[in-house]
Amino acid sequence: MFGSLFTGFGYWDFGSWLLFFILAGAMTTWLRSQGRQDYKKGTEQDQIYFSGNELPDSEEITVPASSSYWGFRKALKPYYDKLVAFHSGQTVTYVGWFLVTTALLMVLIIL
Amino acid sequence: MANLPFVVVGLLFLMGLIAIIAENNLFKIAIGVGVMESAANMFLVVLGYRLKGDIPVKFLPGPVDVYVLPTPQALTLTAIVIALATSALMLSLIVMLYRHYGTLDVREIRRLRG
Amino acid sequence: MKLKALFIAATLVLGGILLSGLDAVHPFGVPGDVAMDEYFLDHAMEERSSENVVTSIVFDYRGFDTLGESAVLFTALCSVVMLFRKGRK
Amino acid sequence: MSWSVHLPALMLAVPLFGAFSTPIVALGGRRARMIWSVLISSVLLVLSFCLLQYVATEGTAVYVMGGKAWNLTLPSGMAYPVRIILEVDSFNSFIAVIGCFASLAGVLFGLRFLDRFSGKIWYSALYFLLTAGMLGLILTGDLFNFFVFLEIASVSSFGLIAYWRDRPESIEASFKYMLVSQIAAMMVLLAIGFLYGRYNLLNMAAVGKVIQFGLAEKVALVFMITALAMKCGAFPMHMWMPDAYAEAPASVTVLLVVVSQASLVGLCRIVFSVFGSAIVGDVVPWALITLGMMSMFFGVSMAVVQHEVKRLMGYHSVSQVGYMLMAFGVGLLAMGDPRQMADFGMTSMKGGIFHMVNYVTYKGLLFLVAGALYYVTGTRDLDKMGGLAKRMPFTTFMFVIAAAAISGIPPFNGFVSKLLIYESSFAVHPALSVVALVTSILTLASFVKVFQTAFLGPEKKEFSKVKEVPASMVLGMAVLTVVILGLSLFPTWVVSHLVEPAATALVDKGAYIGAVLGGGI
Amino acid sequence: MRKPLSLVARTVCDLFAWFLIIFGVYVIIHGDVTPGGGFQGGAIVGSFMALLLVAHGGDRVLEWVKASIYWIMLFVGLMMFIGFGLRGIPEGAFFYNFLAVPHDVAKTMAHGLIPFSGTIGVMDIAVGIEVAGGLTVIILSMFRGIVLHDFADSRKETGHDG
Repeated sequence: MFGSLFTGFGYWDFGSWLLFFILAGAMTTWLRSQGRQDYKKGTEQDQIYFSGNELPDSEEITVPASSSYWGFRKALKPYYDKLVAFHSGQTVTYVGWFLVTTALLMVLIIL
Repeated sequence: MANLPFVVVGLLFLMGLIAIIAENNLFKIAIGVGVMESAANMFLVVLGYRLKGDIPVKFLPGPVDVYVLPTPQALTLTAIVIALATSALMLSLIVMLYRHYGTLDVREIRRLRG
Repeated sequence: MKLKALFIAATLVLGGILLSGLDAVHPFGVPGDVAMDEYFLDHAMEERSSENVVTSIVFDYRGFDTLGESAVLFTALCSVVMLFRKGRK
Repeated sequence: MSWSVHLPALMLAVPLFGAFSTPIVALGGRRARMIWSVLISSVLLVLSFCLLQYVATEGTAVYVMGGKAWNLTLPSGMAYPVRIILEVDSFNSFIAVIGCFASLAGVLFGLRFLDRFSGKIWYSALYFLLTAGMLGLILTGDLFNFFVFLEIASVSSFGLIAYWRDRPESIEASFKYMLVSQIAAMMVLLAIGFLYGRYNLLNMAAVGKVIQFGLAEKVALVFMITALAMKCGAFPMHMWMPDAYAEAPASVTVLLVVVSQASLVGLCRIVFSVFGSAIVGDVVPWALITLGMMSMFFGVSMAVVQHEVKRLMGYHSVSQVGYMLMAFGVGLLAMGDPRQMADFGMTSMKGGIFHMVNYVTYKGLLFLVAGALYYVTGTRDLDKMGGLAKRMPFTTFMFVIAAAAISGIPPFNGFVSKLLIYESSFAVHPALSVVALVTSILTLASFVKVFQTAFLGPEKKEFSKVKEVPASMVLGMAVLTVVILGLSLFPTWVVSHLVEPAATALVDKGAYIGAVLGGGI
Repeated sequence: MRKPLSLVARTVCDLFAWFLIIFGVYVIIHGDVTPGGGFQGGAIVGSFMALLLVAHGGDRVLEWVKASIYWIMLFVGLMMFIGFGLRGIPEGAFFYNFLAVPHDVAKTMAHGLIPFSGTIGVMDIAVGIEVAGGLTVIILSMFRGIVLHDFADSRKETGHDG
């Protein structure tokens, strides 16, 4: 039941993953326990550091979904402009790209 | 030109496709789909024809030895009812679209994008 | 607009290949192999006493297709009735 | 034994009967309809398990519709079958079991999910018709019957997508899907006509035995491939998919996912069992691989920037289908050569089939979670959500499992199937694995975004009264979670007992033909 | 569309609509002997309602018609159809024609009737009833939806996002 699953180049089995996970977890816990213990609850160490400014209301500091990965989108702007324009929502493109694919495959397979 | 019925089938199918792409009115698009369905049905019927064949009902044509093939006719019956059902649904959807968007122009029905 | 021209060109290419493919099926009126249909024509009468071979195919030999077809009709009916249902007041 | 030979027919008769009788039962009130729909789908699940067991012990099940006996495939004096034949091998029966699981989950979820809306009688009837269409697509062994079930599945999904008929977008999504899918259906019908005209046969196995690769067959093959690839959402034809998945009610979307996989099963049947070794040249496998790669990459890159939760998941469906198309393409590429087949082809097929199963489970669960989010918040916009983890612990737990599985985080089932696909596609060309890996990373990125914006973060004021979703909805999600955990904990057993026979059955064209005609190619 | 047609048209439609039903029933019950069958006959019967709707306008016909009859026809047909299919399972297989009489036996039966084709004839009638009912229901409900019912008084059911 927990035997190995060979993929041709390597293998996967749940048991060795679990073993590795426990080992890594133990090592992490040990490393963590070596750290300094001078964090105190209830003091000003608990406060969020916001570049010395007043903290805004908690709802305003969340990043909304349309702004996450802003940098990623900004960097790939030309690519995304094209891709969004491709999904224009025109019904004719739904049908048209389907037919274009069919025609292309048809030509390729007959040649 | 012996294969003229097949050519007609191909042309009808093509006409349906081009109507769907080129037309902007929803009802004309529905008609295009209908033309395609007719082309497919006609293809099945044409496949089953045998030269000088008679209808495959045993007592009607009298003594003959060549009948046309019955299977494509049975398939066509099924396909026709399916086409009828889908066109009823498509027309209903068009009615609902007109009620919501106030237009029959397919280019203006594009709220889902991006 | 440019896109539409591309689509129509693709459709024409598709249609051209479709026409040549249709030409390669078999010559009109001369089906190559007719074993299955000859079976229906020969046996529909003996096995099922049905004069009409097409009906015997529709309801017996391929009766399951006909069930599916009734199901499609029922589906369309359900969809149409659901679309035009009276909503909650 | 006596009744279990009729299982393939019962698998289709039960949901059809359930659909026809739902409006009658619904006269008995709301509770009667609920009990009836749960009953039908549970019976279906039990039947599918029996079928799996039957196929595993007795070999490929063949069922002749309307024959004098259920196994009389060849009437006297005929070399080829004349009746409709259902042919169930290890591949079909495995996918059918998963489909029935998803169907049960959707039924349970839908019991309370659609409380506030009318027209639930028609919803239930259409739901079972969609189930029947899905199972028919998976189980049938006849070309025209395949078309009929394709139409049942399509027409009922048009109806169900338009369930919220006062919302313009859902009517629009339904219409667009209908237009594309009608064209595809007519292409499938033309292709069936081509094959019928050439060989005067409609049975898949019989056509597979006599097929040659002439011009008419090429046209038929291309029509079938593109139409069915459109149905499962390959890249340039995928645009209906996010629309339809986003606009359908969540309990329906689970089933739409399975239906797209059912058309993929049909595609595999056509490509491997009907055409199979008759395909000359590398165009078809490379076309499948290219479609798969494009779907993976463009699908996921559109998904990263979405902010409507169901639309995001709809784009993910496109990218996940790409994995399977690529895996089957690699398998087809290796098929001519036994050494290549043993080297990486078989691994790829196994990966493809396993991924198909995994995809149904975790993507179904994700759509149900999205439905639960909508149920409690009344919106699908991620921008407006936040801090729901404390309020909905069960949903959060199941979302984390599903998201980890879809992004291929190690112990979960998604990782195993993706590993099989990476390692086998690497043997063809490293670029394939690179694209697959990048896709996997972007998938993880977008689900981290969903998790962070919907579940984490400070609680919003308008959601302070939010409670966990009702028990039946949690139960519906739990069904799929249990399947995911089972597939994750015992991947080795699943692969060696279920996936490997399925892959062998799929690539072995001779056995498929022999089950109907007796004797090999 | 709600306006009825002229008196002449209405009278002619009244007269011929009933012949449509007779003709449709003829086509249905002779389905296994002559060209035609359940679907064709059912469609002819279904066109009866379409003709009346065109001739008389919506209001009068919808007052007169009892839609439940057509619903009952639909479900009777469907249940008969799938019931005869399921009945075949004990005899051999799903959809087995367990009533059929082989032709050579049928010839010796001297009752002078047309040879009985088993479930073919019965299913023909079942499908005829189903299609007649179903098409009428589709026509009526589309007509109601398009012409009469304007949804203004019902609460919007938009699903997500209000």
